[in-house]
This record gives sequence, structure tokens and C-alpha cells, in this order.
Amino acid sequence: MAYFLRRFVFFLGTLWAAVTLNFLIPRLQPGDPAEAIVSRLAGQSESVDPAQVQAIRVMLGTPDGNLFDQYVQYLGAVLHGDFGISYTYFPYSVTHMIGQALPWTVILVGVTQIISFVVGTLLGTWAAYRRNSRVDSVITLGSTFLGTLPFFWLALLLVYVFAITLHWFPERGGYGGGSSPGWSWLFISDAFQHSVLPAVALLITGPIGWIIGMRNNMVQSLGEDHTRLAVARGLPRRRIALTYGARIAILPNVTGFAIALGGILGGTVLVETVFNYPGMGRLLLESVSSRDYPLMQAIFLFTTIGVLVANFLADLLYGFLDPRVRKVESA
Amino acid sequence: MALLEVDHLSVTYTPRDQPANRAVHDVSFRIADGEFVGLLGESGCGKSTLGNAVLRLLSPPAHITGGRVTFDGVDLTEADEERLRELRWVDLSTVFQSSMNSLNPVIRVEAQFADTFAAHKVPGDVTARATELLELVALDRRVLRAYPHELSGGMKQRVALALALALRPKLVLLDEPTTGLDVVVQRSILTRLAELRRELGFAVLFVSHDLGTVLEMADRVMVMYGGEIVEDRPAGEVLREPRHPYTRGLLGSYADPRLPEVRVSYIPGRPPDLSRPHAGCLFTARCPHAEDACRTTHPDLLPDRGGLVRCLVAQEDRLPVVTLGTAEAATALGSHFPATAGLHRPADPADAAPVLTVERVSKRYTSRRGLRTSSVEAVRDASFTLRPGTVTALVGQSGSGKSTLARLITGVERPSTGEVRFTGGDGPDLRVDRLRGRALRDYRRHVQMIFQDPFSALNPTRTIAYALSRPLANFAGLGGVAARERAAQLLESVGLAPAGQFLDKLPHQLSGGQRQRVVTARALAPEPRVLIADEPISMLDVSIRAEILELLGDLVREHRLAMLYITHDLLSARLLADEVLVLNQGRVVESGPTREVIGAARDDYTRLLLDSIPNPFAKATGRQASPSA
Amino acid sequence: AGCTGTEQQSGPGTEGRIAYLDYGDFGGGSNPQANYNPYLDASRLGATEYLFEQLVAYDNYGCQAKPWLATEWSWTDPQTLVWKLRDGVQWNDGKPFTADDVTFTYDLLKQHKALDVKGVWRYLSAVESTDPHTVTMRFVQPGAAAFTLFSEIKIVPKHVWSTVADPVTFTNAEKPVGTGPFTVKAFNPQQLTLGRNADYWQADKIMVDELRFHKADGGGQIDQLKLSRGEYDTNAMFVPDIKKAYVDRDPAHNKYWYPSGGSISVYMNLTKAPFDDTAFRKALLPGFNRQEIVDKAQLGYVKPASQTGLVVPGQADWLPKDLADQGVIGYDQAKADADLTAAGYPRNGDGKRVGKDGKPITFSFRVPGSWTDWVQAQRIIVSNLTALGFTVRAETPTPEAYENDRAIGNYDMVLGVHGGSCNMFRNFQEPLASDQSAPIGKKAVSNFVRWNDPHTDQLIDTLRTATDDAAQKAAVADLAKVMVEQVPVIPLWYGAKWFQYRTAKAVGWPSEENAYAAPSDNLLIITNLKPTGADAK
Amino acid sequence: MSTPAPAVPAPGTDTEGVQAAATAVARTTRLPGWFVILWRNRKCRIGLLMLAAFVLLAVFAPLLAPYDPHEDAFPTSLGPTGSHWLGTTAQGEDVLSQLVVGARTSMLVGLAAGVLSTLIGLVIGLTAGFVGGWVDEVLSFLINLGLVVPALPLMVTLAAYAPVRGIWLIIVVISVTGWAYGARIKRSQVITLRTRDYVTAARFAGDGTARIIAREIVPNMTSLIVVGFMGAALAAIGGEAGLAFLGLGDPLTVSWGAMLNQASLGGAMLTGQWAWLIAPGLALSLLITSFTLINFGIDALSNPHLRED
Ligand SMILES: Nc1ncnc2c1ncn2[C@@H]1O[C@H](COP(=O)(O)OP(=O)(O)OP(=O)(O)O)[C@@H](O)[C@H]1O
Ligand SMILES: Nc1ncnc2c1ncn2[C@@H]1O[C@H](COP(=O)(O)OP(=O)(O)OP(=O)(O)O)[C@@H](O)[C@H]1O
Ligand SMILES: [Mg+2]
Ligand SMILES: [Mg+2]
Repeated sequence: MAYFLRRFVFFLGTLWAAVTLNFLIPRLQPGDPAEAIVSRLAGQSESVDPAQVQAIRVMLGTPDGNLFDQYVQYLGAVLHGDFGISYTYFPYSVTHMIGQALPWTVILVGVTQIISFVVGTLLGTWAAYRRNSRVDSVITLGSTFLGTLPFFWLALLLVYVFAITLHWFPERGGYGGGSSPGWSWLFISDAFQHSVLPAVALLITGPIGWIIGMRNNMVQSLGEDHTRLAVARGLPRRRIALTYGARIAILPNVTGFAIALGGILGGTVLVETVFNYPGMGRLLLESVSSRDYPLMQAIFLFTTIGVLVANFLADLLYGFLDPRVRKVESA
Repeated sequence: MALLEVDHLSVTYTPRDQPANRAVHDVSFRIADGEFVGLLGESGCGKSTLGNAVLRLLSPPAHITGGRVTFDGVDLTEADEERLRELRWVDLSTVFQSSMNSLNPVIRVEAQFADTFAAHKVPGDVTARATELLELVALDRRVLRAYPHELSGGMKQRVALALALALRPKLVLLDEPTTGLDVVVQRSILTRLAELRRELGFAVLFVSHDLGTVLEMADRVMVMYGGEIVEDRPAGEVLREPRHPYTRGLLGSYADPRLPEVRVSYIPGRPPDLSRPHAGCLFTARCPHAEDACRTTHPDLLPDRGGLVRCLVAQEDRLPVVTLGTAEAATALGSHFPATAGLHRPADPADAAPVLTVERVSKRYTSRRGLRTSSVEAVRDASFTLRPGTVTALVGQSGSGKSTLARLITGVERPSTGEVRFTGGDGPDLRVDRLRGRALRDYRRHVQMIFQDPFSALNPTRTIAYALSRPLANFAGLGGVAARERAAQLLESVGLAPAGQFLDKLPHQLSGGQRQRVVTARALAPEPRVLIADEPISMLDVSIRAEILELLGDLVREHRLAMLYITHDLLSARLLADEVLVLNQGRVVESGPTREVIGAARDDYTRLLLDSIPNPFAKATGRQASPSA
Repeated sequence: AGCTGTEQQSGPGTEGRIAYLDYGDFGGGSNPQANYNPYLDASRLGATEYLFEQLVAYDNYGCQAKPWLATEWSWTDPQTLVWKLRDGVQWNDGKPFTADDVTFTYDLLKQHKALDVKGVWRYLSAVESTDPHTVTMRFVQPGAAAFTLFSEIKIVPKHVWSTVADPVTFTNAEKPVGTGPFTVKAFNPQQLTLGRNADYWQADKIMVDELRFHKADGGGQIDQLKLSRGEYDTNAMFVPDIKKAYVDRDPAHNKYWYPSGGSISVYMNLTKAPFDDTAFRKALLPGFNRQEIVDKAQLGYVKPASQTGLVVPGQADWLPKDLADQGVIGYDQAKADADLTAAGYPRNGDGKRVGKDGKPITFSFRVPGSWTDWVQAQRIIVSNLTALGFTVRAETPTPEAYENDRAIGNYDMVLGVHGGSCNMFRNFQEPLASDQSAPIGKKAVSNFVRWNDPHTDQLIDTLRTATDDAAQKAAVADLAKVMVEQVPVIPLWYGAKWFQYRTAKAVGWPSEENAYAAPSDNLLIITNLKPTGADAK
Repeated sequence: MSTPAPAVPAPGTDTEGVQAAATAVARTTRLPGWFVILWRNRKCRIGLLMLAAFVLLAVFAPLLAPYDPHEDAFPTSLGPTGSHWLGTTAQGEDVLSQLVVGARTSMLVGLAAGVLSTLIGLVIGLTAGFVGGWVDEVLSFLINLGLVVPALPLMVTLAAYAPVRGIWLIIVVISVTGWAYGARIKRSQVITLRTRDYVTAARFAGDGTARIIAREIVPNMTSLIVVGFMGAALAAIGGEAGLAFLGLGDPLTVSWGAMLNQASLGGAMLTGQWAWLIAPGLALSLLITSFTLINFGIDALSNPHLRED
């Protein structure tokens, strides 16, 4: 129990530090929100009307007090789950905006992450098991080649071919302009169609890391004595590959996966930007570029908590999966 | 038709950077249904390689370069993977020499049994069957729930053994299955094995350095030397009249530790370098009976007095006759070899001041699974001292806490209670149980350890030269060529010659015994004050054992080394140790001068240990082993 | 996009009108939320342009005020303006539009500073209605200079907004009530659909049944593709190589018009040597290859800027009389070289130009790194300056850092935008008035070069107070002279207002030939559109 | 009792011939052992050659590029022609020259940032995992913080405040924001390695923690490290492009990432300049593919069993 308590305190400490950084970093950036909004509105070739900046400052309510007072206020607000009003989407609240974006990201990125991980791990396993065979080459090289194609470039090509030229899929957005978000069948199928291309882009580039990681680890574990004995024991090839090679090789990947899953709360900026997907990544990019402190802070907080919790779980899971690291304490 | 037929089998290692090595050369033998065949031979002579070849488990750069293996009518050298898979374990199972590492570290023991049953579609309750199998090797059923790393070395070996018997195969290939086991367990297991064999009728190919056991258990014994079989005859015959000079040398290295006077000899010289072509008999260089013809003519394995032998002199009947089976056998045999290990003792070491004091030390392991914790008391309230110039043997059952004690003394782990004090340093006394960082490092300048499992004690990615150079660089300040030379010397001294051949090898290119000697050489490199040797000779043949024991003995006497010698082998304890500690379930149950403890054991457990020592000579001569002299 | 299921056929709409037109982005950020509060500039949706109307609709190209909700207006004195409101205008909920709505609107801005984004209450002192069709505005100072600001305030219905608890956070999301030509028909963050308001006061001029706005993508590439495939009837975005990428795809229908916006100028830090020397700045003038910048960095879409600070040819009649080439200065490196030497900045033995102190002149030149066309221009400018013997460090900070440094005067040379609007007072006040400046280290409002000249201030003041045209023209001409002779900034080229349109469904878009409005004058344009082919009849 | 080695031949007497043959090829050719091991694998060899080609391209870029990459005097938006093999950009620059010169930046960013972040991750992850105790707690705290610190605004902030902008800043920014993930993975791996007997043995041999980590643990993690490096390099090269996209890059340097960005901003797809669009993407992919090919040989480095086939 003491162990868990310690981990928990540790977890809280990290959370606090992260929350503090989330407060500080945005404020260390040069530029102030009102100016950012106005210059975004004005565009590049127009001059900015100071009156407008003034009005927007009044609208957003200039933060009162020095940095420290603001910090105390911020901590208090965070504790109450009150994230304030978004600057960019004034007067909509941050919670409202995140509530709208989160499901899209979690579903799109979550699902593709899981698929990438599963597919990547399986392919990596297969490649390692058939090390140096044609299968290995095809999997490893093929996935690298595809997986390292620059993402926005790949995404654009996909859009160009499948959406613009072939019209198989809509070219962008999370759903069609004509449909109204809700739990109707029409909407869901529409949303599904819209998610195909971003998902494909994510799935092309996603598995490579898992494949290579898995393959390398597993080649290692297949070389060990216990695998040899497993062969001697006449275990089926598949069984050896899975319980002996993969079971051990997957361990480092598990941590990675947990972190990746934790990270999806922050969305994937590139995918969402290219595909205009209404998720967290695009919201994040927007909030950063327009100095939308409240929105930025809240997204960071979500991401932070996501990653920390995932990390925490990964730790626990790791101990479960790898009996060798279970702490043996002297009493 | 015999169960296993091996015809003219040759195996060559062709590593990229080293010359090819004919590890097994033109080996032919047969094993009949239910036969128990022992395979003896010098460390590194190709026993494991032969075993792997039979199992078709060789991995590059080893290749079968000739010959055939036929099992139960199936040509294994030709069979495809699927055919092999069906045969494996159902008909042909094995315990690897590195059996301590051959269990999957991330799944429970029970699952490894389940795996095996499932792979061959054996129906029934896994737990029940596994429990039964574990009982066979004297293990508690709790082991089923454990992960391999939670077991002691011997326990892991027993699990491996139980696993090998799980499907009641027709042939079991045991490659030193009992190196980590104490005599009691070893004996009970082997007895059980023999019973089972009688019941079920499986055949065994038993590779071991434990001459006593092999000779006692085996129907037939094959002796390998330099990749060849040099002698092959019924066990009784071997005992009565070994025909090959090498076999004689081996037998001369063995003695019954319970006898009042124990003397052993060893075969001087080094095994042939198989990467070079040899004319004549491979043993010539070391043979006391060598003649001119031996140097030029390669002898064949020919029938000779009820067996087979590969010796020109023997075949022409010019070998001196010795009568075996008496207590003087060793002396008689050994007389043919110049070196004998008598191991004289200095007057009385007991009055030297201790360098290391262990006082009321206990160690409890607590492992956590989820929220549950379980604990094992590995060492309980142990106290003893180590003195310069003295060897203290630590004997005891497998799992009794010997390695744990070694780890406590060397500061690898901290005791739960009690103190370990080092008084041999230049400064004030050290509380070993409180050392950390730099101080611990300084402490280890004086205290070294030979690890029990040579397969995990060497970094697979580092050459032997590197492993040896580290202590030399750190403690002796040697670098570059000087370090390499010293490393070569160390290797030579533990019988690895020519050293140059080993220096650039990686651990996996060595045989088990070779690794063990590398580990020993590494521990000797810093010239420590205290040496903790955890089963340093378990994988060596008796001859090299004797040689290494002598080396260790000399070190202890000449350099006033204090040594804790952990072993299952009472013969070596008898030869080397001044004092004996007997550990049972973490508790020191008996201690005292070697002769007293072995000669007149007071503790029941100690007596049990002594009773379990095999005495093949007694069997050969019809005499019963006497527990006391 | 054939998947939305709600698409109508693109056949003709009712009564010979166009069924719908596809427009570009509608604002509100990447994930727009329903927000039809016309004063929340930062987050409102583009629809508000068509929902609400103002007293006057400005033609921002020709700088003409067109009567809209007001039919006429007159200054009774420089501080009083009287509006006559249009008769027969209705809110789209059927209620009549009256002077009360107008006074309510202006008072709303007075009460809520946050809504007064144009800052009209800097000038106003009171807005009163004398009868349902007359509104009188009183000013604290002569108000003519602010006409463009207060005449274009969107008027909201009193009967709705007076019940709103907090107009600052009011999103007006449910059935927004306005007088405009369209009403909100459907909205989701991807698409905003407006439907024609049948009861609109000039409904006969609205020949489109529906406007569909489509959310733009982040990078713009997909929109460019869609545009080039004719999927937009109009859009306003940057398109590289527009001729090849757009016009050539369908030369009969695909058109573009890029009228000039503000001037993009070299801002020098006038508090530092040698930039504080007028002779130096003047000598620099022919040293910039404006045409190359226009051709290379701006893809030929824009024109070289006049040194006067005015946008030519659009504002040509404000120019001083005796000016060659409308103040556009050609590239003449030799002249610049000679002038600089004459001004006391000769080259040294290494060919480096030296300052008055005899040391080589080195300075930095910054543009925001992410504005790629500016970076291109920077390259040309730096090479021009290097050719003159200066040592110039090209720096590309982030836009925020650049803006910050520029505001506090922490720079040597940067690029900046000014002018271009119909409000001549603002065009000159912002970059040049001393009240827009600040000491180095403090944020200047908009006079980043720190031009501090009483004569300029006086001219700007004249501009602010003068209600008659001639006085205004005279002041502007004088200011243009200041620009040419004292060179506070060096305009290089005009920013472009992007505007693409397609004549497959609708005609009547503003264009070079028919420049009745700027591309952003939505109300003027929508009332001018006709179905293609209708002309022929 | 005699000395135990009467018949032992001294090293270098009659075993001379064996010795010479036994010494590794590496020793006689004076190439580092790891290189020989890598070189032996055919795929790895191809990868090494590819990488070498890229490196040479980068090193000799100024000599190989037909034109100055910023020379914009050519007709704009050309397709591939005889004098411009890959056409020209919308600004009239030669695409091939940009590709060649861009190799420099991209390789530098990829390799340097990859190495730097791998190194930071390695040092911190290994120390945390190996040393354990409070050191682990502190470092884990740092790692977790590194994982959750919002990279995007941190990049913006770092880039905005940096006194000098340029390629090294990008490298530093990418490394500083990208090390934590690798550290986390390495930490958990090292925890399983640190209890191996050979690690304890190295302690007995008197080796210090740093050396044990570097010489005993790291070789056994080579594949993990290499994968981490590949990921980091890939992320760095992509990150450089991404930074350019966000306006945080250095627009004055030519890189593949910047080219990609410009190609898509410059409407390469729109005007049908496929060469401009595809070349940098392909080059990038090939560079990383060369890493993967090398990876085939890396297996053998960390697992000696695999060196023989
Ligand atoms: N890390 C550990 N966690 C839990 N239990 C352990 C651990 N290490 C050892 N033990 C337990 O402690 C006991 C003593 O183990 P130890 O390795 O000291 O035995 P040993 O005397 O060396 O046996 P052997 O001769 O078989 O090597 C065993 O029961 C073992 O299961
Ligand atoms: N991978 C390898 N590459 C090169 N040589 C090897 C390799 N593996 C083993 N050898 C050599 O082959 C010879 C036979 O080894 P093997 O393991 O069969 O010996 P062994 O008889 O089992 O010895 P021990 O009793 O010590 O286990 C040894 O000299 C060893 O050095
Ligand atoms: Mg062996
Ligand atoms: Mg042990």
C-alpha cells in the first residue's frame, strides 16, 4: 500500500509541475492575445486598427494582478474544473470547445493507434520470425518506405487521388457540410466516410515504429536459450513466435503504446490540420497561434493528465507483464 | 534396429572470424530402447554439440558436415521441420546444459508445462500432471506458481528435468542436468529416473562430469575426447578395466570423499586444438603410454574386450594392467600421470584472524504481485567467519540459501538483519551491509565472486578478452598488450589453452565448462583477499576439476586467500576445504573442520548428504560404501 | 462531395434566380461555433455580413459611400451629422426598422466598450433620434475623419437585443434577427448555408436563393484545388500561379481581380543613425528594385507602390499635382549609389559603404519567417542593399517576436503595412502621427518608425477636422509631399486583396473593368449579381 | 605437486599460425569490429552505401548542385526540362539544386537532432533505470515532465527567444522537446537488464556505473537504441519541415522539409509540377529507408548469435 501511496504522491507532484509549466510556457511566448486575434483578422497586408485591439482586450478581460496572482487564480480555477472562456471562440467556454473536439480525436486517433499497434506488432513479429527472408524484407522495407513518407505530403496525395480525382471519399472535415451532428445513422455513416482518408494516412505512417521496434526486440529474444528449448519441445512455430519471442519483445513497446495512447488527447496536429478534422490537434494549433491561453492551458492539462495516467498505468502494466521487474523488497 | 543410430556424424563450427572447428568428428554409436548411456569427456570436447546435432538444434555457424542420425527409423538429418516437431519431446526430449536459462522468464512454470502439453495435444489436467512431475524432481507444487527468476539455480534445473520427462519420451538427452543439484536431491532424482526408466522403458543419453553418478547409473559409458569417441563399453567394464589412457586418467581424478585418505590425479596438458589438422592420435601429447606410431597413425574405434576403444597401444594390448575397484584405485591410476592433487594443508589455520565475519545474518525476500505479497526466508540467522589461508566449504541442498549468502557477503544484496564485517582491509573494519557506491567498489577490490551460472555471468556481446581486461584495468592498472598477456596467462592457468584462441571469442562460442573457467579467471584477476566461489567447477570434467582445485588451493595457501567454496560436490569440498558449513533451509546446521564433519557428521541432514554420494567402485567390487571411515 | 445527402440539384432556382452559390470560408476559426453577434469580430461567422446592415455601404475600392439603411445624410456643422433613414425596411421577424434601433445600437456600443471594435465613441458624444426616420449624431470634435468608421456599424434590432442579458457574450445563435438580404438556413462547423430573405427591402436585387459557405482547410491546398476545379463561385485566397492554376482551367468563366490594399514599406528605425538622416533615406529611394519584388516575390499579382503612401491608380486624384510617375520610383542603383555618396556616405576601400563615423554601415533587416512572400522580398531587398555596399543581416523571427520588437522599436529595418483604406486620416495618422508613437522600449501604437514631425501632425489634424473635400485633398497632397521629400517610410509594393470568381452561374462580380466595389464589400456585390445569361436577355 | 601446466604452450609459440588466422578480420583490416559486422549483411551493406551516398551528396552539395539554390532568375513553375531536370519552383529556382543542397540541411538536422535526442534520452533513461532509488525518482520525474511538456508552444517559445536562429536552433529545439519518449522506453528496458549476472560481475570487476551502462548494457540494447534513433531522426527531419510550416524555421536555409512545404504552398499539385512535389518526399523516404536497411545488420551487433548467417 505504501508503494502505491508513494507512486501516487509522485504522480501528483509531476502533475503539479506540469500544470505549472502549462501556465508558464504560454505566457513566456511573445505576443498578447488581443494583438494576435487582431492581426489574424487583419491578415498580412492590412494594417491593424488599435481601437480593435483595445476593444478585444476589454472583451477578453485583461488578466488582473501580476503573474503570481494569475497563477494562484489559475490553480484555483483548475481545481474547480473551470477553464474559462476561449479567446478564439469567444464567448464559448473552453469546456464546450474541448467537449466538441475530444470525441473526434479520441475515436479517429485512438482507433488508428490501436490498429497501428496491433498491426505493427503482428507484422514485426512475423518479420522477426522470418528473419532475413523475403517476408522480412517486404514488411520492414515496405513499411519503412511508406511510413517515412512525409505526412502532410502523403495526406495531400491521398486527398488528391481519392477525394478530388476519384471522388471516393470526401476531401476533408469530420462530416459533411449538409449533415447535422448527432446520433443518427446518416450522420454516423457520413462521419465514417470522412474518417477514412485520415485514418488511412495514419495507418500508413503509424505501424512503422511498432514494426521495427517489435522486430528488433523479438529477433533478440528469439536468440535466447529458452526459445531454443521451446523449439526442442516441439512447440508449434506460432506458439514460439508468440509466447516466447513476442511476449518478451512486446514489453518495451507496451510502454510506448501507453504513452502514445495518453498522447492522443492532445490530438495529432498534422492530420487534423491537413484533413480539417475537427479534433484536438487542430484546436491546439489554433490556440497556440492565437495565444488563446485558456484553451491552450486546458488542452495541455488534458494531455498532461492523459500522458501521466497512461504512464502510471504503463508502469503497473509493465510490472504485470514482466515479472522480472516486480520489485523485490527486503523486509 | 536400435532406437538411435548415429553414423559417422561430424559437426564443424565455421565462425566467420575464427578458423573452423571440428567439434564432433566421425562419431558413430547406437542407443537401444531403454538403454542408459553415459557420455563422459573433457570440457569442450564436443558433448553438447553432439547432443544438439542429434536433436537437430544446431544453429549457425555449426553445421553437420557428414554422417547421419536415425531415430526410430526416421532420418533426423533429412527430416523436415514439421516431422521433427512431431518427434520432438514426444519421442525425444532434452535438458540443456544451460537449463538455468532455458525457462521462459515471463511466464509461470505451470504455463510452460501447459505449453508443452498443448503443443502435443496431451489431454488432461495440466496442474495435476505438472505437480506429479515436480514431485518426481522433489519440488513443491508451489513452484508451479513461480516465475523462473524466483527459483534457485538448482530448482530451475529440476523444473527443466521435470519438463523433459513430461511426455514420457523414448529418449531423453540430459546434458549435465544435475550440475546445480546437491547430492541428496541428485540422488533421489536419478534413482527416480532409473525407476521411471524401468517402468516406462525410455532410453537416456546422459552427459555429465559426475563420474560417480555416470558410472553408477549407466549401462554403457562412452568417453569423448577431442570430438571423437575414444571408448565405448559397459559401465562395469569401464570400472573394472578402462582401456583408453584418457579414460584411465579420468577415473584417476575421482575418489570417494568419505574415505580417510583421498587422493586424486589429473591429466596434465591441454586438449588438442581442433581447428588444426592432426595426424595420429589426438591424445598423444598427454598420453603416458604414447609410442611413435601414435604420433603418425590415427587410431580407429575398434572392438576390444567387450567394448570399443580408439587406442593403438590398447588395441595391441601393450597397456599396463591396473585393477580397479579398490580404494587405492585412484592412486594406482594416477601413478601413471605425473600430477597428483594431494592438497597438503598448513599446520593450523584456525588461529589466523578472520577477514570476514558474518554475524546472525538473515535474508527475507518479499515479492509483490498486485497487492499481495509473499515472502521467503532464504537465510536465517547464519554466523561464521572466513580466515586467510583457509577454505570454508558451504554445502547444502539446492535452494538452501547458499547463493543468497554469497550475495550478502559480497554486498550484492543487503541482509534483512545481521551484520557482515570485513576486517581484511587496510583501514578500519567495514560494515559490508552498509556499503554503497565507491566504498562498495573498493571493497570488491578484495572480495571477488565466481558466479554460479556461467551462462548468464558473461555478457553475450563482449569478448572474453574484454571480460578479463576489466578487473585488470581497474585493480591492476594493466592496459593494452600487458592486459592481454595477463589475460592469456589467467586463461592458461584455468586450463583454457591456447589462450589466444579464446581471447577473441564471445561467450556463446564456448562450451559450458569453458565459460565457467572464464568466470573463474575473471574472479582471480584482481588477486582478491576473499574469494566466494559459487559452484565454480560444476561443469568441468573431473580431471580439470582436480586441476582447478589445485590452482585454487595453491592460491589460498600461497596468497593467504580466504575462500568460501559453495558446492554440491563433497569430494571437492573434502579435497579443498579446511572447514565445512552445512546449510539447511537457510540455517547453518553444522560446521567444523572438514574431516570431522565428513568423517563424523552429527547432523541428520549432513549424514543424509554423505550417504547420497555414489560409489561406483563399490558397486563394481560388490562392496558397500561406508558412510564413515 | 457527393455524400451529404441534402444537396440540391444545381438547376435554376425559383423565378429565374440562381439556386445557390458556393462561397469560401466563413470565419469563426477552425471549429466555428454558431455566433451571429456582429460585434464579436474575433469569433463571429461570415453570415453576419448578410444578416445585418449598416447606414451606409462603402465601396472600398472607389471610396464611395452608398446609401443603404440611410438614404441621405448631412453635416449641419462639423460636429453634427443628421441621417435620414430608409422607409419600408423590416426586420426579418416582421417588425419595422426604426430610428430607435439605430440609437439603441450606438448606445449599446457606448455601454459595452468591448463591442465598440471600431472605437466610434472616441468621436461620438451622443446619438439621438428626432423622429422614426431621423437620427442625429453629435461629435466631441469634427467627425468627418471618422465617417468610414461610424457609418458602417451593423444595426441590430432593439426589440431583441434589449432583452439580452449580456450583449458581450450573446451569440445570437437562434434565428438571428436582422434587416439583411439573407437569413441563416443551416449551420454546422463545416458549412454555413444562408437563405434568401424574401421580405428584404430590395429583394428584387437578390438573384440568389442560397449561399453556401465552406470551411477552408488549414493549409489552403485543398481549397486551391477545389477552386481550380470550379467548385467555388467565389473565393478570396492566395493561389500560386493563378493564371495556370485557375484561369487557364476554364478561361471563359474563371476570373480573378486583385485590387491593391495597403502599402508594404520599409520601416527604418528613425532614432538610429544613419536612418535618422533624411538625406540618407532619400538617397536610398531608387535603391530598391520594386518591380523585381512584385514579379518574383509577389508573382506579379500586385503593383509597385507609390512613395506618396497613396494607392495608385485607385487614389490617383489625391496625389499632389507635380509628381512624376504618380510617385512610383524606378530602380536606379547608380543613382542611389551616387546620392548616398553625395549625402556623406561614401564607400570605403573594400567597397563597403561607411557612415558618418567612418565605420561600415551594418544593420539587420527582419521579416516574419512564416510569411514566405515577404521572405522572398527580403532576399531581393537585402541583395539591393548589399549591392549598395551595406552589410545587412537578414533575420526571420517569428511573427510575434517581429511584431513585438517592431512595436518597442527594437530593430534597424523591418517591413510594415500601412494605408490603403478609404479613410485618409487613418491612412496617414497611423504610421506618421506622433501620438501613435512611443519612446524606444515602449510599445508604439502604430507609428513604429517613430516619425515625429510637427508639420506632419498639423496636416493630419487638418485631415481629421476638415469636412470639405478640397481641404482634405490639400492636406493629403501635403502629406504625400512629406512622404516623398522626407521619406519617413519607403513603400515598395501594394498588398493584394485576393478575389477569385466564376461566371458559370452568376455574373456581375466586381472586376477591374467594373470596379464598383472592393472584393470585401459583400452587400454591394450580392445586390449586383445576376444569373449568367440574364444579361443577354 | 607440480605446476599445473607442463604442456601448456606459451601463447605465440606453436600456435602462431592459429593466432594469425584467429584474429578477427576486423583486426587485420583495421576497421572497427562493429563496422565489419554491419558490412557483412547484404541489406545492411546496401543501406550503408545509400547512406554514404547521401552523406557524400550532402558534403559535396555545393559542387554537385547545378545552380545556386536561391538563384531565381529562371522561368517560374517549369516542369522537368533538359536544363532543369526537376523543373523550377514557383519563384523560378532550380528544384534539383535545392534538392541537392537541401540534403545537407536535412541530413544535418536528422542526424544531429537524432543523435542529440537519442543521447539525452539514453543518458537519462539508462541512469534512471540503472541506478534506481531516488536518482530514478528524480529522473523519472524529469522524464514524465518531458513527456507532458507541451512541445508545440515550447518550440514557439524557444524559437522566439533564441538570439540566433538557424539550423542549430532547430536541432536544439527538436532535441529538447523530443528526448523524453526514448528515455522512458530505455529506462524500462534497462530495468530488466540491470539484474543480469554479468552486470553484477562487471561491478565486481570494479567498473563504475557509467562504464557498465556504456559497455555492458548499451551493447545489449543496440537495436532498441537504433530504432529510437531512427524514430528521432525521422521526427527531426519531419519536425524541421513542420517548424518551417509554423514559421519557426529558418526560411533562409534550403532543406527537404522546407522544399516540401514550399512545394505544397507554391501549388505544385495545382500546377502539376509533380517532380517538385515528389522529389523531396522521396529523397526523405529513401534516406530513412537506408537507416532501416542498416537496421538489418544491427541485429547482429546486439545479438552475437546472429552474426553467423
Ligand atoms: N529474487 C528472489 N525472489 C524471491 N525468492 C528468491 C529470490 N532469490 C532466491 N530466492 C529464494 O531463496 C531461496 C534460496 O535461494 P538460493 O539461490 O540462495 O539457493 P542456493 O542454495 O544457491 O540453491 P542452488 O544450489 O540451487 O543454487 C530459494 O528458495 C529461492 O526460491
Ligand atoms: N558458436 C561456436 N563457435 C565456435 N566454436 C564453438 C561454438 N560453440 C562451441 N564451440 C566450441 O566447440 C567445442 C565443443 O563445445 P561443446 O559445447 O560441445 O563442449 P562440451 O563437450 O559440451 O563441453 P562442456 O562440458 O564444457 O559443456 C568447444 O571447444 C567450443 O569452444
Ligand atoms: Mg556442454
Ligand atoms: Mg545457488
